[in-house]
Amino acid sequence: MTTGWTREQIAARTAQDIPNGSYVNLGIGIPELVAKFVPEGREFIYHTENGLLGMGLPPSEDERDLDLMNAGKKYVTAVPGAAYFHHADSFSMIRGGHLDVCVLGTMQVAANGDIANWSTGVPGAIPAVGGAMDLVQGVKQIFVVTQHTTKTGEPKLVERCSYPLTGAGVVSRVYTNLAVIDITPDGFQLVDLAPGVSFDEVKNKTGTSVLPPADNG
Amino acid sequence: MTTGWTREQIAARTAQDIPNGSYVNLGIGIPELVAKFVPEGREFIYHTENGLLGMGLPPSEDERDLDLMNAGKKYVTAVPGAAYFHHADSFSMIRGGHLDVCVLGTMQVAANGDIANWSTGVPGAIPAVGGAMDLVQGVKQIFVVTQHTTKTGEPKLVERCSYPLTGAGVVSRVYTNLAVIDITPDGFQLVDLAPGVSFDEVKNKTGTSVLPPADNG
Amino acid sequence: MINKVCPSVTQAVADIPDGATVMVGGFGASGSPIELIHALIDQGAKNLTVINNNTGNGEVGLAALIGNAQVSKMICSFPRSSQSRLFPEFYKQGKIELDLVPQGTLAERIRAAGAGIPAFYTPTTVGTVLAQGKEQREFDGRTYVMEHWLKADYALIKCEAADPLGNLIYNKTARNFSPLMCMAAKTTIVQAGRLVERGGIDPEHVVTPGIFVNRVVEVSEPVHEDTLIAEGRCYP
Amino acid sequence: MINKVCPSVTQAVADIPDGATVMVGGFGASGSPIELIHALIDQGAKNLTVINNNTGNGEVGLAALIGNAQVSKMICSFPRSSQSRLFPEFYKQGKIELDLVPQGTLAERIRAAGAGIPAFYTPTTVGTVLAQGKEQREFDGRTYVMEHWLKADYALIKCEAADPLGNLIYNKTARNFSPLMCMAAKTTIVQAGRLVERGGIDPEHVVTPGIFVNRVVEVSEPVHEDTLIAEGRCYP
Repeated sequence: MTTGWTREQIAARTAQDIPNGSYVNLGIGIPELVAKFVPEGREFIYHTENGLLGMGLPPSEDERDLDLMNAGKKYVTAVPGAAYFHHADSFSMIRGGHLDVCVLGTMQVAANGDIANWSTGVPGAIPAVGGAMDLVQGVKQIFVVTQHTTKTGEPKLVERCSYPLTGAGVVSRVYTNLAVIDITPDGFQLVDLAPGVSFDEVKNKTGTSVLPPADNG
Repeated sequence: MTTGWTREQIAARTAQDIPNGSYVNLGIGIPELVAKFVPEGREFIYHTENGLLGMGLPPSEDERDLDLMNAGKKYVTAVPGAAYFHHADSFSMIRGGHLDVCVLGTMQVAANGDIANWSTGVPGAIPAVGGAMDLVQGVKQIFVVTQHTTKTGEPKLVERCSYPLTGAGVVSRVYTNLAVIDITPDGFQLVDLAPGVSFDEVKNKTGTSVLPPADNG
Repeated sequence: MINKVCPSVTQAVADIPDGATVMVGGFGASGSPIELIHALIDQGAKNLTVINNNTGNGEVGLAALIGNAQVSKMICSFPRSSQSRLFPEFYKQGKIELDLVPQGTLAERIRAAGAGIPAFYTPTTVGTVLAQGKEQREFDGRTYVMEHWLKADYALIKCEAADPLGNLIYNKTARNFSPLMCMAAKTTIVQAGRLVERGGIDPEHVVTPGIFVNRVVEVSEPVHEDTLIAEGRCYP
Repeated sequence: MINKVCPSVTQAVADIPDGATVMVGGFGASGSPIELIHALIDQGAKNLTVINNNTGNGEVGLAALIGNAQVSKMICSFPRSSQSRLFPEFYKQGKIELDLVPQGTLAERIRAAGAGIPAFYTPTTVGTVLAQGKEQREFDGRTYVMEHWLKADYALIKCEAADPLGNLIYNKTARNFSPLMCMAAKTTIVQAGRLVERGGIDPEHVVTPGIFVNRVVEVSEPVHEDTLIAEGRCYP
């Protein structure tokens, strides 16, 4: 039985929380799909670390320029009103707090907002960090999108990360196939449930406690 | 009786010591005249702090652009091959050690290479430093051009500066109306005498000892 | 669609409160956003801290803002100039505070604010009175001074052309501090000589990307400080 | 007249000695100066420290330089990629050292070297293993890590067009680290897709001013790493 959101639906749900006019950096994987689900009447401007603000869709074969790629090294296009710049300017946008939202995938996210998405810490593995540690420290809001559990059913939302951290206390909100969950000073707190998913299921599949939704009445 | 070099001759003598292809920043006053005396077969590229590499001559009335000025706020032109940039890039050129020569006027220069050219330290005077402290720390060679003494006959080449310093131990060589003098670990050392000037006159008009020229035999 | 265009300089500066820190682009007359400054004079915010390389000339633009007793503190590298009269007058009367910062340090501190760098080291001012009281430290055998970022609430900027996203290009040496100030202010307000359509600036030629800009007003024939002074003009 | 044009890539890289630190422009395949790297392979300098965001792909360009056992240390942010085979092989055999630097810190450290800033503070890596052993400090209640400048003896750079003074423009995201590396290396060597006459680049559009460039070689139809890999090419 399938319950909850698909990858596309997670992305669409995430896009709902991004205000019009936001400057957005999308990580690889589900985060990339967010660009497909921009709500009616809104526009986001996409930043890619390698020096482009105003990233557009992948090019057709004809319009491909081998020098125009995104941070994931895939060919992209530039929208009207785009700008190119060098890496120090690009990371000034990130580290100077100018980007509004960064949407990232993860291996683990903790109830205190810690995120671990760059290394399993396995000895001998080749570490590779890219711009992840810059993004989580610099962007105003860090949204994590992820399956609620690993393929083997282990929780990815945990009390404390066991993998090496990308950043400590940096995540605002988590979007999974089961739910939307805020990081609050008191830990995880439910915002939304995916269709057909119960709060109990979310609690069972989370590695630590999850608070019920805030009473906004 | 006039002895020694005119302002123009001081500038011309200074220009002789600047190698072909140098990136040069010229201060206000006699330093500006250096640009008139570039030796045959050489080319210097002029930098102005306010964001231009490849500064050219003052414009005619017709070609004047009110937005194109030098650090002294005089209208200038740009030569073919010039580049405009912002202030952080401009001072990266200065502070990153990319400029070869800076020619500055001064109030005092000391035997240890200290220079004082920004403030008399008089209480109540409005201090103004501009880019002088950046230039003296960043440019590879600091040449000072100055009259040997003040209008009232006091030495400007001194044992230690009495005015507040612009920079400590930064000057390479001093060009005056009487002589060219190096700053060495042992203090001032004569390089050249202006026509009709004796070493004794130079010594008498200098506020501390001056060594005879190095024996290059 | 994103559109940062604001209909008038009056509206563009309307929310600047008393006590704000305001960066003003320009180096002397070149790049000075005269119309925005005059709108700020009309608006009347007081007790401002202003960051600019200089302190204005004659009785227009930045000098007029000082003359109108709206500025309680100037942060600049060169407060004297041949036609600067109002700042010296206010300074000598103790009506305005001065924080003197070397030009390169001023530029780098502003850039640091925009780039998220709270502090950095520079050799500039080492051995001088301007280094007194500052932390010093050796790297590779040379002494450096620690300098902090310099942020602002607002930046008032003049550019040659802008698009509705806030992408900017400048004219010649009118560029100077402006791209840095755009990065360092919470709210960046730009007067553009030309407003072009989106895509009207080649992405390779953009100097200030729109992410650093909040409001754009077209001022299609901007006055120039030098011209106003030559004409003996005063503001208001 | 100043003329930085060099007749061949062979001559341009001839003096790079064993043990040199070499910055290589490019982000993945985009902006990678393949012809200069291949000339360096032909030249044979050993024991190089190479600074690049990645570690090359396939068996051409930077990967081939590593494969030719000329690189003893890589400083980079992302040494893994889908088509990176040679670096992992050398790394696992202990034949090459890795200094992993976050991408923004890498860019800023290179810029700092060019700007004369020996050290600066950044929040990047705070709370992670990459901050271990680094000096940390609080500013305005937040913790930052101190990072040092990163200099090089040489930079190998690819650009779209250059003039004889070394003024450069780039193509799209091929710009990436290159303008920073031009500032940070003692000797900057550039391969330009087009050599234009002096004045052939609008002064408003220059990205790298010539002061940061030492040698320019025209490589008018540069190969692209992605194309070479798609064709299954190896170098030498």
